[in-house]
Formats: sequence, structure tokens, C-alpha cells
Amino acid sequence: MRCRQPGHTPLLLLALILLFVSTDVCVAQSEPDPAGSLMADTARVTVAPPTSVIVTDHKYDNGDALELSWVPSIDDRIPGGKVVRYQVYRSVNEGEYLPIQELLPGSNFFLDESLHRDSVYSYYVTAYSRNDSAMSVATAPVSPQREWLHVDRAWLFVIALIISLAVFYFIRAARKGEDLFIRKIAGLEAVDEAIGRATEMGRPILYIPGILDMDDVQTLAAITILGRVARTVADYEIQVRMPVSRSLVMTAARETIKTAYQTAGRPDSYSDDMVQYVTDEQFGYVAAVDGIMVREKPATVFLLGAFFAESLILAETGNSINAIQIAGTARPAQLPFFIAACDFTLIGEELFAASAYLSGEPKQLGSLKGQDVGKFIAMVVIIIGVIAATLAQAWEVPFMQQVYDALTFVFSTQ
Amino acid sequence: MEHLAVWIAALLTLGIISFLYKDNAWYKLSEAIFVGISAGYWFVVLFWDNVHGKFWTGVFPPEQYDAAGNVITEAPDYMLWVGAALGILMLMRLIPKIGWISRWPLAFIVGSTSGLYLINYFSSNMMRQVQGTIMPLFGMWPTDPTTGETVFQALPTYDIVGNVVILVGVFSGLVYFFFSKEHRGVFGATAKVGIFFLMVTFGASFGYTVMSRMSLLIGRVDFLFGTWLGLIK
Amino acid sequence: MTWAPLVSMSNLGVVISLAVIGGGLLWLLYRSLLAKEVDRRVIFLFILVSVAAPLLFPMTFEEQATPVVKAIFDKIESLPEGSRVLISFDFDPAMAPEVQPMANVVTQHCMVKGHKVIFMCLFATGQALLTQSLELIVSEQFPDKVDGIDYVNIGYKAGNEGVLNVIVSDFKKMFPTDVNSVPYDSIGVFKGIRSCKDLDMVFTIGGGKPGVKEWVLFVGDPGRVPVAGGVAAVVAPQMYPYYPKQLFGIMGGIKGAAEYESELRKTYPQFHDVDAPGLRMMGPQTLAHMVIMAFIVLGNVSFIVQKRRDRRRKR
Amino acid sequence: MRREVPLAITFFVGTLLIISVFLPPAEGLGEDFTVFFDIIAVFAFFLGGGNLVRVHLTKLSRRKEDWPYSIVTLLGFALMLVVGLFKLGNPGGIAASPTTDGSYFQSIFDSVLLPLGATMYSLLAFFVASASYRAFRAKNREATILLVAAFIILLGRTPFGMALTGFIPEQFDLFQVPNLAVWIMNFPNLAGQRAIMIGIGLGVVSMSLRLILGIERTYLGGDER
Repeated sequence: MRCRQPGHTPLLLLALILLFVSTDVCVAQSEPDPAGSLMADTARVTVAPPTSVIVTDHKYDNGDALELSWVPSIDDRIPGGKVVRYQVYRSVNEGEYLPIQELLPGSNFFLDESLHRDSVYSYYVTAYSRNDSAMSVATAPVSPQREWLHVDRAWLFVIALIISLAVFYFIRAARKGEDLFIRKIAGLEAVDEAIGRATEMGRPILYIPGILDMDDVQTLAAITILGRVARTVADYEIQVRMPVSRSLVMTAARETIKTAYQTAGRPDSYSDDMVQYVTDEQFGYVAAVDGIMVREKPATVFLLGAFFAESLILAETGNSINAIQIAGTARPAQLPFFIAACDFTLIGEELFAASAYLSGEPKQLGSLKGQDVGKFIAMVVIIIGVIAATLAQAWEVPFMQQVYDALTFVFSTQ
Repeated sequence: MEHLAVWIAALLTLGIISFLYKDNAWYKLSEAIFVGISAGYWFVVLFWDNVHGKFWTGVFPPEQYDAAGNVITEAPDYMLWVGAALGILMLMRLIPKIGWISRWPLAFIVGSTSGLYLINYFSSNMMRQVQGTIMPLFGMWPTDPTTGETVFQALPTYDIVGNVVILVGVFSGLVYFFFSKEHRGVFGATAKVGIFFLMVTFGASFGYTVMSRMSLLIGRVDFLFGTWLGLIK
Repeated sequence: MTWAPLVSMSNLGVVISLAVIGGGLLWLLYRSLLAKEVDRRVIFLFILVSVAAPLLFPMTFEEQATPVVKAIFDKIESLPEGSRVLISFDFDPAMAPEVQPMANVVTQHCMVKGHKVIFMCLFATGQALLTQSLELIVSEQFPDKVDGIDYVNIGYKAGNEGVLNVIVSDFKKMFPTDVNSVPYDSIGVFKGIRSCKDLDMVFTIGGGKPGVKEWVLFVGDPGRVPVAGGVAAVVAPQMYPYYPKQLFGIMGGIKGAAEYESELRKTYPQFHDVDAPGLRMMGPQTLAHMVIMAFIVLGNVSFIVQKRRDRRRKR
Repeated sequence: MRREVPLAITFFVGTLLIISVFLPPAEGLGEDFTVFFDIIAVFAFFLGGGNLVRVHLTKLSRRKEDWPYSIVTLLGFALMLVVGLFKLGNPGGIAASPTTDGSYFQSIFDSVLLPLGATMYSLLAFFVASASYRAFRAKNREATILLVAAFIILLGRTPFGMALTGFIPEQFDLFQVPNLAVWIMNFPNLAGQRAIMIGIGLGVVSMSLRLILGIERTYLGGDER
């Protein structure tokens, strides 16, 4: 509160005093002393203050948080301690101390967030009994520090780097002409066949890139696969129908199909009408796609990308019109439905590998080899980890405990 | 008014359900209403949330005062202009001559999505799942919170078998996903085990979700017979 | 193995609809034996009937309690009359349709056994639901139970698991009075009770946080109090690792409640005429499940017949 | 230029975001970029909404099949834009959120969109049944496993599960169907899920790297216009 005219100061003070007195009375009325009827409880319950209040910087942030810790009051024992709550007070830039947080008995830690790097903060903590309080010594003023490196995530960085380097390595090896073997993936081998079927039947191909926007990796995967599919389609005289539920996906899909037709040397066959925006609404989109399916009876349906509950609605409708269906998603919850209702399903990782596989370019296939290195690391770590953990816990082998702890630490992520 | 709303809802509900028999005029009407109204709905919501809520109020923060009358208006966030500029570049598609410039915001989106998800998925899908699989098979030495002593707690047999099953399942599942080796011999057999595990997973998740799917239909039938026709007491 | 009475046939409508479904399935079985496929629209019709019929003509299936649910029932049943049971409503209105039936049925059981029950909640929005349950169950079905002597409602306290951390050693510190401002020491239910450790069991309902898990970690384990929990169906699998050591029983979703209601009806026939929301809501789900399973069987029958026929033709 | 600039943008933005995870001062970057994305998405909606209007106007003018429904779609779209952008009938006036209870906008949502969405969603109940009829057949070993797992879980959720296997003594209670169902969910199911998830994590790394490095560039278009 600010005093506008000096003359009013005494009046304001008086008002303040009155205010305090009245709130005190209010509190007393609204919260009747629970055990007020008992004589012994009306006595003053004195309480000792919290001690060793320490404020330290919160590590690995942009300088916007401080950690406050203290030793609880000696009267705060469980069971039967006298402390009913703690109150943390803070002063900003050596200003007035204001209450910022109330904590339960037994607490000894508080993380203060949303601070500013260029301000200094000091704190004290007060312990309250039913009718007494004791404040700790205030801390020296401190400002939060900014760290430049997130040291906690060092291992995440190292392992991600190892796998990325493996991907780089195999891409380079492939560029140099090394022969890299990649096994056949059934769902992707079927792509050409499915497009051929549509050509024979003279019916369109329906391509559904999921219902999420371009800010989801599965949609990105769907768009990259679209590039390969459209390239094959461009060679045949067949129609692609692509209703989408996001405007950005529409833009990206048009760009992708157009490029494919240009590469195939048939830019005139391309039309913007191949891709059509429907609605952002999940089930409105599904209603429209279902309608398109039963009315236009596409010979081949691609369901690739992020799908939620609509996965089965779309796949079953597609099945009812006897279309060949190739589906793929990285949402484990929806995979069972695709497996049940579609002819081919790309399971998780296969969805992301699909465009590289379909491209057939060595450098793209090389990146798949890099993934395998990651899988190999995962398998080795799991086997060693489980053996170490079992030996350490069941037979108390100390070295194994160290291995177990180390692996758990390395693979823990914040 | 409320009566009218119930009737509209009931007719639309029946329109959608009629699709199960076959495509028909009633369904087409419901679909047309659904598409038109929902597209408008989302545009309005996105406009007010993003253009107004995030961009406009970020760039031109409304004046705010605290209880004592001090101005506490937030500083304008000029970074947001970058977003708007990218958005305007997107609209350049409408002018055929410079339409190619709309690839810039597209490139920005692809870059930021791949960058954001790379570490995100890697840490939550790969790192955390690997860590979750590293476990003692037979039991643990937890510290008793009351006495402070440690006692070996053997797991029940079912859990031990289960842990072994998890280990075998994760391992063989990963073998199945290996791209650089043909599924032959021992490797092929392991991959086969991996497929079996995936099939159990798919079958089980399918069976598990059936019940929640049924409750959705129960809700609609309840609406039709209860709220609309008043047949359910 | 008790088959009868698996389903209570309350009226003609139930009998007719079951006969229609059963007869239809038999006819389809006959067709499957001739290797004829069932049209999808026929399946759709069966699903619609099997969901609608139990809603129109209330149909309940006798549920056999699974061990995880039976354990809770047996525990409450075996406690001597007048035992202290704490029931915590740790859920919000969104979760209520799925979990409130569990809270109600356990309350019914405790009341009929004559246990003294302490009601509380860790969710601020749980307070209203708790009051609702008390009115529905205690006031209506057990009008002779007296507030303060047979049960007490101590309501909501902010602090999440912090609250548990305190009451595990001292109730009064956290709850100096009940919701009606009656001081702790004048509440009969609390006579001789200082902390959670003095309770005979705790039943907590709610799959969120704080919820069953927090009760186990902050009260069950350190205080060595038997804890059982009721959670939504989707959360149930995450609770099984705590069973049976840390949680002596678990109820998952509407099915859990229905099993308990069934068990209660078996032991206390007077509950037969009382509404059992779990059993009521399970009706359409169970019927639809059975129809789906029947169709899986039909699909395999026609598939096998077809395969045999093909093989014969090849010969 | 038309190709190099976008590739450079993808590379720069992607790398920046990866690094930002490890540098606390750059931590807010991901959030900023997400807001950018939201803003771009709204601008893009002008293209999408424009496309919607164009598609249905074409249908109308050429009297294509089912053209009368296009009138309904266009009217519905226009109605929502007018009601929502001008916040008609909003009890809180123009300053309130468009989805305030009682506004025309929200009322239309409640009485039209909600039932439509819920019903479309509920069609799943039917499709779950038709899919199980067709897919769960013992065609080969994999399909049989799929069938058995699904059947056990389904059985475990009905009273039949207990009625059929309740006789199994307590030492072997795992083989009582409801318990078996829980065991399958907790162990083999979890194992499969984990393998899939680990694979996905690696797949995303590899695909993102291909995009950031510009090896995958089909979405960017060719050099010629």
C-alpha cells in the first residue's frame, strides 16, 4: 500500500491497527479453538524456530529458481509435535518480507520458482504452534544463477550422440557405395502391388495422413511416405484422393504430390484438387472420410500417421468396401485395431523407416542401419542390466550393484 | 428450447447410426452439418485462442494495474512477430508467382517438429523404457521405513515368471524390428518369438478396450431411449 | 461352480430379449456350420439389441467376486462389530460415475456390519460427492445410525499426501473437528483413536493423485494399516503390483463394484431390492461382451468348416 | 535458392531445438516455436477454409452429385464464423471467451456437435464387434495367439470368467481367467509395448536426422515451379 499524502499517515496507521485487530477477532470467531473446552489446551504452546535455513541455487535452470531448506523445529516431531504449520517469508531486493508459502509440519524444503536473475532474495521460515510462533534467522540475500549446460542430461546427450553418429556413419558408408543389406518389410513390399491393383480396377487411391497437424512426427512420416507413394502413382493414370483434417497438412501434402509428379515428368497430371481440407474436428473428419469411402469405393486405402479412436472406424469402413488397406501408426493403443482390420500394418518403428525403405536410395537405407545400432545397444544394456540387478539384489554381489546403479543412472532422464 | 435441442440431437444421432445400414440421405445431411459447423467452430476457437490470445495480447499487452494502481502491464513479446511473419509467408501460396516462398514456413515447421521430437521421443521412449526393463528378477532389498533394516523380499512366483517373460519379450521384440538381418536361423526363431509377443500385446489391448467402447454406445442408447423417448425409468 | 442364478430375470422383457439374442445366435451357428459368413449388419443389430435390451428391461448378471475384490469383502465381514474403518473419497465428479458405486457399496457393508466409519476426502471436489453418498446410503438406508457415534464425516483438508503424512501419527492435528465443527475429543467414533495406526482398515477410492498409491506409501506401509483401494478400470493394472502385500484388495472399475454388490447381496439378502449401480451398469456391457465372444466363436466355426471343405475338394 | 533456403531453415531450426534441450538459457525456445506453429496454423486455416468453400462452391455450381448437401455445409460454416467471430448472444459480450456458456456459439456446439461427435465415436462399439468376428480366426499361429489373448481378456471381464474357472484351487489361482487376464496385461503385454516403444524412439531419431540433414526432402518441392 502506498501513502499518497503525508498528512494521512497517522490515519492510515490507525486504520491498519484496526484492521489487524479486527482480522484477529475474525479468525478467532471463524476458527474456534477446537479443544477450547479443555482447560489445559488454553495454555500457550511455545514452539522453537526452524534452524539452519539455507538458500541455494536451483541447478541447471535459466536462473529462475532457488531452493530453500531448513532443519525443522525441535518441536516438530512425529507423532505429537507442537508445530501445526510452517510459513515461508521472502524479501525481494531487500524489501519487505512477505508470506509466500504455507507448508505442512515435517516439511524441510521449498522450491521457489519464477524468480528473476537480476533480483536478490532472502528468506526466513516461521514455525507455528496452535497459538505461538517462532521465526528463524533470515538468510543472506542471494540471486538465482543461470547455468549454461544441463549437466543432468549429459548421459542423454552422450547416448543420443552415439546413435546419431551411427546413423551418420552408415549414411556416409552407403554414399561411398558400400552394400548395405536391409531385409524385406512385408507391409512396404505391398505398396506397389496395392497401387497396381487400383490401376487395374480403375478406382482411386485414398491416402489418410492421420488426424494430427504437422507438429507431430507421425504426420511428418506420413508426408514423407506420401512422397514415395505419389511418385509411383504418378507413373500410372490413377486418381489420388487425400482428404485432410489440418490446413497445414493440406499445404505440405500438395507440395509433396506436386514434386512427385514433376519428378515423374508429368506435372500436367497434378491438380490441387487431389488434396482437400475437410475439418479440424476429429469425428467430423471421420464422418466425411467414411462418406468418401462408401461413395467413391477406392481400391486402396493408406492409413498412415497419428490415429486415435477413429482408427477402427476408418479401417472397418475401408474393409467393408473391400479395399486393400495399408496402415501404420506409432500409437501402441491403436495398433491392435489396424492389425485386426487392415491387410498390412506398419508397427511403430516401421512407419518411420518406411519412406527410407521405399526410396531405395543407399544413403536413406544407411540411416536404418543406424537405428539397428540403437536397438543393439538397448538389447545389450537390458541383458547386462538385468543380470547385474538380479545378482546384486538376490546374492548381494557388490560389483554388480555398482553396475546396476550405474546403468540405472545413465538411462534415467529428467 | 431445451426440447428442440434434444430433438435435434436425437435426429442427428439417428442419422449417424443409420450409416451402419448403408449410406443414405439422412447420413449425408448429418455429415454435411457436422463438417460445416465443426470447421467453423475450430476456426473460431483457433482464431480467438491463437491469433487473439497468443499473438495479439502478446504483442500489444492490455494495460493492467495492481490493487494499488501501479501499472504492471507485461512487456510486449516481439518474438511473436516472427511467427506472424511466417504465417504471412504461408499465405503467399495464394499468389502463384511467389508461391514457392510458402516453403519457408513449411521448412520451419518440419525443422522444429523433428528437433523437438528427436530428443523427446528418444528420452521417453527409448531411455526410459530401457531403464524400466532393468530390474532384479527375483526380488529386492527394500529398506523398511520403520526399523531401517533391510530384508530380502522375494517376489511371488507369478511375478518372477512375469519378469522373465518381460525380459524375453522385450529382447525378442527388438530382434523382430532389426532391419539389417534376414529373419533366418536362430535369429529368425527369436524374431518369431518377438512376433508372438506383439500378437499377445495386440490381442490383449484389443480385448481390454472393448468394454470402454461399449460404454460409449450405452451412453448414446441411454440418450435416445431415456432423454429423448423417456422409456427408461 | 455356481451357474444359477447367473442372471435374474426380472420381467418378461428380459426373457424375450434374451430369447431373441440366444435364438438368433443359434440360427447363426447353424449357418456357420454350413460355412456361411455372417453379414456385418447382422452383427451390428445384435450389438444394438444387446446394449439396448438391458437398458430397457433392467437385467443384472450375478458376478463372481475375483480374489482381489473378495479379499476386501472378507476383511470387512471378518472384523468384529464396532471396528473402525476409514473410507476416503479421493475422486472428483469426472471420475465419480465409475468409482462412486464402490464407495457406496463398501459403506453399505460397513453399516450393516455395525462398524464405525470415518469418512474423509483428499480432493476438494470430493466433499460434495461424500455428502451425496452419506445422504443416499446412510441417511436413507440406515436411518438409525447416529452421526458421531456410528460414523463421522471429517471432510476435506488441503495438503494432499501431506495430510496423510500427519494423520498417520496424529489425527487431531489435521482434523481438530469434523465438518460440523464438533471437536475431535467429543466424537464417539474417535474414542481411543489417536492416529491411522489405530484403525482396523482403510478403504480409499480414487485413481488420481493423491489416491490409492499415496495411501499405501504414506499410511499403509509406515503405519502398518491394512489398506484396500478402488480405482477406475484403466488405472487398475497399475495397482496390481501392490497386491497383496501393500494393498490387501483392489476394486477396478464398475466391474469391481458389481462383484462386491453381488457378494453383498449373497450374504445379506435384504440388499436385493436396493439399487446396485454397478450391477445395473454391468448388464449391457456383459451382454455385449458375450455377444462379441459368441461372434468370435462363430467366425472360427465357419472358418474351420470352410477349411475342411476346401481340403476335401482338393482331394 | 528456392531449395537451399528451406533446407537451411530446417537444418538450423532443428539443430537449435536439439541443442536447446541441453542448454538451460535456451530452454524456452521449444515453447516459443510451438507458439509460432500455432500462429502459422491459423494463417494456414485461411487456405484450408478457403479450400473447403471452394470445393463446395464448385460442387454447387457444376451441380455435381449430392450438391444440395454442399449448401448445408457452407451455411453451417458461415453460421459458425458469424456467430463465433462476432460473439453473438455471448452473455459476457465481446471480451468474453467465445465458448462462454449460453453464447449462441457454445449452444450450437452443445446441441449439434457434441451429439454428432459422441455418436460417431460410439460407432466403435459396432466396429469392434465386426472386426473381432472377422479378424480373430485361427488362420495361422500368429492369428491364433492374437485370438487366444483377446478371448482370455474378454472372458476375464465377464462373470463367465470366474464361473468357468472358479474351481481352480487357490495355489493355482493365476489360472483363474480374471487373474490370468491381469497377468497377461501386466507382463507379456507390457513386454510387447516396450519393444514397440523402444523401436519408435529410435525410428524417430533416425527420421528426424534424415529431415534435418536434408536427406529426406520430398515435402519441399523441386527447383522448378
